[in-house]
Amino acid sequence: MSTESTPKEKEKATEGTETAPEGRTGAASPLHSADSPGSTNPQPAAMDLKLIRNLVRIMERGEVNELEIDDEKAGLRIHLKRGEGAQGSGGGPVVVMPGAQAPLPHAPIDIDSDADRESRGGGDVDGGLPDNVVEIHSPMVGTLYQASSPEAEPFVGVGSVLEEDTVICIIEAMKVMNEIKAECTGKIVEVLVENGEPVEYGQPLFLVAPR
Amino acid sequence: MSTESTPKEKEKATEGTETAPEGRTGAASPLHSADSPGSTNPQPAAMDLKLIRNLVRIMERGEVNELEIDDEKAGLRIHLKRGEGAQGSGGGPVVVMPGAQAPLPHAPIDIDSDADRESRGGGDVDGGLPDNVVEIHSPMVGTLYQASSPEAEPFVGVGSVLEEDTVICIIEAMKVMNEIKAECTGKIVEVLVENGEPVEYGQPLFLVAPR
Amino acid sequence: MFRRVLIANRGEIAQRIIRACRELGIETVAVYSEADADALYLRQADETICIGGAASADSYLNIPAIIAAAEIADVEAIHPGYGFLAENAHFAEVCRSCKIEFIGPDADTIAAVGNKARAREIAMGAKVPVVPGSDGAVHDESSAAKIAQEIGYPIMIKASSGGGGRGMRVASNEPSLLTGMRAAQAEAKAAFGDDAVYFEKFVERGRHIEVQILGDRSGNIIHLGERDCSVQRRHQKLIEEAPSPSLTPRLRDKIGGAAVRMAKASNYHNAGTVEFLLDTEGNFYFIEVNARIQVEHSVTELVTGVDLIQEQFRIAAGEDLRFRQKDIQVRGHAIECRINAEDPARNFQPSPGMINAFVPPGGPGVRVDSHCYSGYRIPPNYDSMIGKLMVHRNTRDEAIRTLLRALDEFVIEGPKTTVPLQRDILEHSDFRTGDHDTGFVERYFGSHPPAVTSREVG
Amino acid sequence: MFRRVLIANRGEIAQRIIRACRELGIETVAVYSEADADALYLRQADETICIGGAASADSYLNIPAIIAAAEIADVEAIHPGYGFLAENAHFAEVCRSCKIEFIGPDADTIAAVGNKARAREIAMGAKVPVVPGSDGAVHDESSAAKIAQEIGYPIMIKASSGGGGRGMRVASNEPSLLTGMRAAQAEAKAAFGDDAVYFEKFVERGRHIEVQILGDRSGNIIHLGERDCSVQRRHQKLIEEAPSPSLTPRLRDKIGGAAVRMAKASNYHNAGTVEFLLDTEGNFYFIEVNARIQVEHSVTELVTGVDLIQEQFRIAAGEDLRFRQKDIQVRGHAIECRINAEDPARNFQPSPGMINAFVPPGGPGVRVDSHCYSGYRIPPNYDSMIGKLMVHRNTRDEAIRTLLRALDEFVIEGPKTTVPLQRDILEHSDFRTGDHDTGFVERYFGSHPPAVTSREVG
Repeated sequence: MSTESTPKEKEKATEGTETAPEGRTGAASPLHSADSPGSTNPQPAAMDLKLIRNLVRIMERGEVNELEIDDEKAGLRIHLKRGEGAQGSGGGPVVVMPGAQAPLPHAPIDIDSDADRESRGGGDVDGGLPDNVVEIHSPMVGTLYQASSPEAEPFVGVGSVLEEDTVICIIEAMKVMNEIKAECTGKIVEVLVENGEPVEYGQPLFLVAPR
Repeated sequence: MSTESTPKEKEKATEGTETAPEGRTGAASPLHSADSPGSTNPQPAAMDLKLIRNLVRIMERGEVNELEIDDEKAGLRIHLKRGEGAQGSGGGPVVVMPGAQAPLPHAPIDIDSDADRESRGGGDVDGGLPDNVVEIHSPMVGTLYQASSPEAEPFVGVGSVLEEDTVICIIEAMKVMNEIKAECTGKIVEVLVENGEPVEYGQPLFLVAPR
Repeated sequence: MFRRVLIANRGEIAQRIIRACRELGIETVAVYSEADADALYLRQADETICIGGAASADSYLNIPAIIAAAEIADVEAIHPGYGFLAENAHFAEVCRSCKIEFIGPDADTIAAVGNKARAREIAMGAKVPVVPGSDGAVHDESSAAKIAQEIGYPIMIKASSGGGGRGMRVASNEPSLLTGMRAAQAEAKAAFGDDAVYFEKFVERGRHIEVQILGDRSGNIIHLGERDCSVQRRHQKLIEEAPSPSLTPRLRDKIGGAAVRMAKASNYHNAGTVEFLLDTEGNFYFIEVNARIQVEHSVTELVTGVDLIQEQFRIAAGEDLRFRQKDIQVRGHAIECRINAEDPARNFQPSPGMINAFVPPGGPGVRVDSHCYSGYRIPPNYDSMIGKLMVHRNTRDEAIRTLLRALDEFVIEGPKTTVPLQRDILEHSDFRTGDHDTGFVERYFGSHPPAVTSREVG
Repeated sequence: MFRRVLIANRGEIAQRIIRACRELGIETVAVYSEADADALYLRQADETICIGGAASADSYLNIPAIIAAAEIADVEAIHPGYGFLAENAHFAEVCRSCKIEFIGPDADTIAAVGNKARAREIAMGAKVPVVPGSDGAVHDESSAAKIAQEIGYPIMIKASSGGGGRGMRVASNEPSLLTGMRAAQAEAKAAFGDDAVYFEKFVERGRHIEVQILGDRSGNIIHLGERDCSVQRRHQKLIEEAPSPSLTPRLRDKIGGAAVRMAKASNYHNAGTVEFLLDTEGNFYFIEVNARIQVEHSVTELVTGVDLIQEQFRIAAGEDLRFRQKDIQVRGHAIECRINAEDPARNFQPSPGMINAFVPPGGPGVRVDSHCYSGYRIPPNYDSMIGKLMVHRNTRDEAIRTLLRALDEFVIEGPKTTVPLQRDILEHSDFRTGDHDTGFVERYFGSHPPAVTSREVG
């Protein structure tokens, strides 16, 4: 549940994070994407399926169509392709994962939570934050909405100037719509989430250049 | 199976390594000393029993009557007393071991083999070798004899000058008497073993000041 | 069967539930607090969702966060494990109102058996013996002696508004009854502003016997034999075993039947436990129902071969029980030691932090359920249990021998643990002969006196 | 019972034997080579003695060193484990001449069953079926066809002085018999300087079935059911299970009876295994006797509840068997995966060295026998097995599910292991249906062609 890039990603498509394409609205929540389709023999272990799911999610969000990872240290090669044309979520990624290997227990377990933690700690991670940019994290689990209604304009976007009490989004949890305030001042430089996206506790939502 | 001293040993008796007292000849081999007698509740774990056995053996060999160890790092206190008077092996050591704790798997497992290894490697261990002194190690498992017969003089002793082919002891294995040669030159500064003592492969037998 | 479930718990039991799901082919969503982000068992989940900060109130007790996670993850059911929200009737209600199956009995059942007075009524209605006592408060000294006579000495005098041992006295004859009653009344008045007291039979040298039950939604209920949990310290179980060394086959059937009656009278379905106190004459008295899976469920799994967590899912999914009472056979003997990161030498104070080395025992007859490993940091926020060491052998004596050698093998470097204490307990002659009761640990190993009663044993 | 024994082995089986001794109350003396000085299981021994350098010849195969250690440690018996000196009749003889009990059958029995021709004779004498073959070498082509006709096609042509697959041909009819015979003779002449060949029935799609037996010194012999070890790569077993999915109860009794006859005819006592090849029509043929405990003994322990290592000690100490044939009940299904530090992707080359992280799976139905732990360095000097992962469940299907989730949990960081291969095998439809034979692994997972025969399977 993060947008941090994984090691040596070669993103062969341009990024676009503004709005979700219409064709994807009906797709299953990325949090419960099914087993990675098209995986070849030998089967990657379960923990690798999770990595794949996360990668596919990152690709979906970033509209990335192809991704290759060659992590020699982990003995891991991954090659993913997303559906050509306009099918949205329909394309089957191709996974090649020879010699997949269990990661260290001391090493980060969860690609998501780890990335979160590292970025929160301000560590100099791969794809880490630029200087003078802070993250706004989700204070709760739920479904994020960028606007007060489907027809309304988003509360904020790239370039929006934030005051402490600026409403930046709504997170729905148990049918309750919770207005989330900025609690910091500055200007939004990147929106890390999409409208209607499930978010977990502590997940980065916006990048802000503080005033 | 080593004479390396354990941390913070306070040996309250004088050492004497020349010959075994008569009263001890009939005693059980130190290698198979029975469970430590007189241990108080809470019972030390099995691995600690082994440590105790080894300590008792070191004490027996050195005619040490009392030994205290307070290893704060290992959370280990040991206090051993050997029988007063002339009973030889009859005295029951007293063991007090509160909060005994399993050692690290990465740490040395066996007090014997570890000491051997360290001293073989020439490392600067507690009670390690003085400069310019080398050890002669046992080339086999067996029972060591310092003389060719019970009536004969020992082959060598402290001060003996060694040539490569000087016979330093006999090791009996499977009823075969194997003459062990010095395979180095120099002068014996300490005899680490006793007559009739079982020795294992690699165990230090003599300390030699090389010529 | 469910396609996808959420596990609203952490540690050993979260891992246990994930294991059951993987074997059943159910997808798992594991929620976790920030303190558990590194936990290895999260890797075995199909999805993980961080639901809040380290404090339990912010995460594992945070109903809105858990329900929100269940909704965004689109699960069909929630398994609450034990502790946290497992016996929270409100949570069970919320789950069902959100059309999420709660893996456990109905909220009404949880609420009913969770109320001591109500549970006692149900038990009496089902002809399940309860600890004999006065019918409400005893006010005047004249009737006190008569009531006590009927109940039979020794008598426990308890403050009606009491708790925590205050306003409690044990009387073994009429003079001490009257003295004790006055003292208890004065103490109760001072402590609770209410001098009402009631009488209860004091069960001496009682054993804690609990019966595992399973019930489906069609009303079929069976029991899976008993567990003996008499090795306790301050009502915390330390060692559990099955079968109990103090039950005869006849008594076993009788107590099992009582547990089934209690469950039926409570409209119970899913897995549960009916707890009893057994006296030295073979009388048993109902204590309470635990409307959840328990830590020690695994010893029953070992002797019956039934995977209780898997059965919980089957029952919650609407399947009928796959076993009848006659299919349940108890084979061999199982014993469990709870391995807690506590320092027995320092009044069992928790000992969290880095585990530098963790080498669990293995080999024949040994089962280890633990979420720990070399390099795991025990968070200070939750309970101190870091694993369960279990053995299953043909006889009790063999089980004890295997358990002793397994405890000796267990390497846990870093925190202090209950391993040395468990070893001492297993070697104690009273435990060896099975002649121990709930006061055993405090009598021989506690720095504190044994509790006055075992009624509140949890 | 013995007071003190020496364990003349290392690794997993040394640990296994120490465990049995601790449970029996026998003191243990563990000998070790310099390469194993750090091994954790040595801590569980009462005494340890270094017997030599890393090379097996200098230590675990060094009979004088082991006997000298036994003498200075004053042990009453030596357990040889498997491999190394376990089936060395000379070693057994030396032990006995030194008045040290050898835990295993008599030296004469070891020598007799260790000789293929002699073992075949004993089998035939005991009416135990052997693979049909020619009575010695076949010299002229005229009689060849007749002999082949009697044995029945397909026929395996083997060099009398052969080995390693050279001089071997399979013939399915008379023309290919004559061609194959000429080729085999030429190849044998070139390879061994002897062109003599003999015929044997070629068992197609054979399964490796072995029967565990136990015999005491009073001549009582029972079997503990079979193990199916058909999942092999180059005659190395990878997965073993009990019971075999391909035996009917009737066939089970028949093959068990044959194993007992074979053991009786060999004057066998202690634990042993009689190996058979089973063809697709339910015919079975004696292959050989393993006069020792085997790696896969534990799956039999799981389904029978009998601790085979403990029984070995009891038998060697002169006790009579505690079980009769009718006491042995096979319950549920057990499967074992051998976890080897080998790289299946690189022709199974050994992968020794530091294990950075080792987190064995646990939970219900799982047994792990391994001497490894986080921080253990696998020495390059010995075989590559670093542990055995076993499961025991009520049914074969449940056992496979548990084994899969356990393999997924197993963290071994550092060396390459057979874990991913085992996973693939367990998910293969032929394994799932139990429809696999000894050629299965090489057919689907091997980079090399399946071996021509399974006769030499060890």
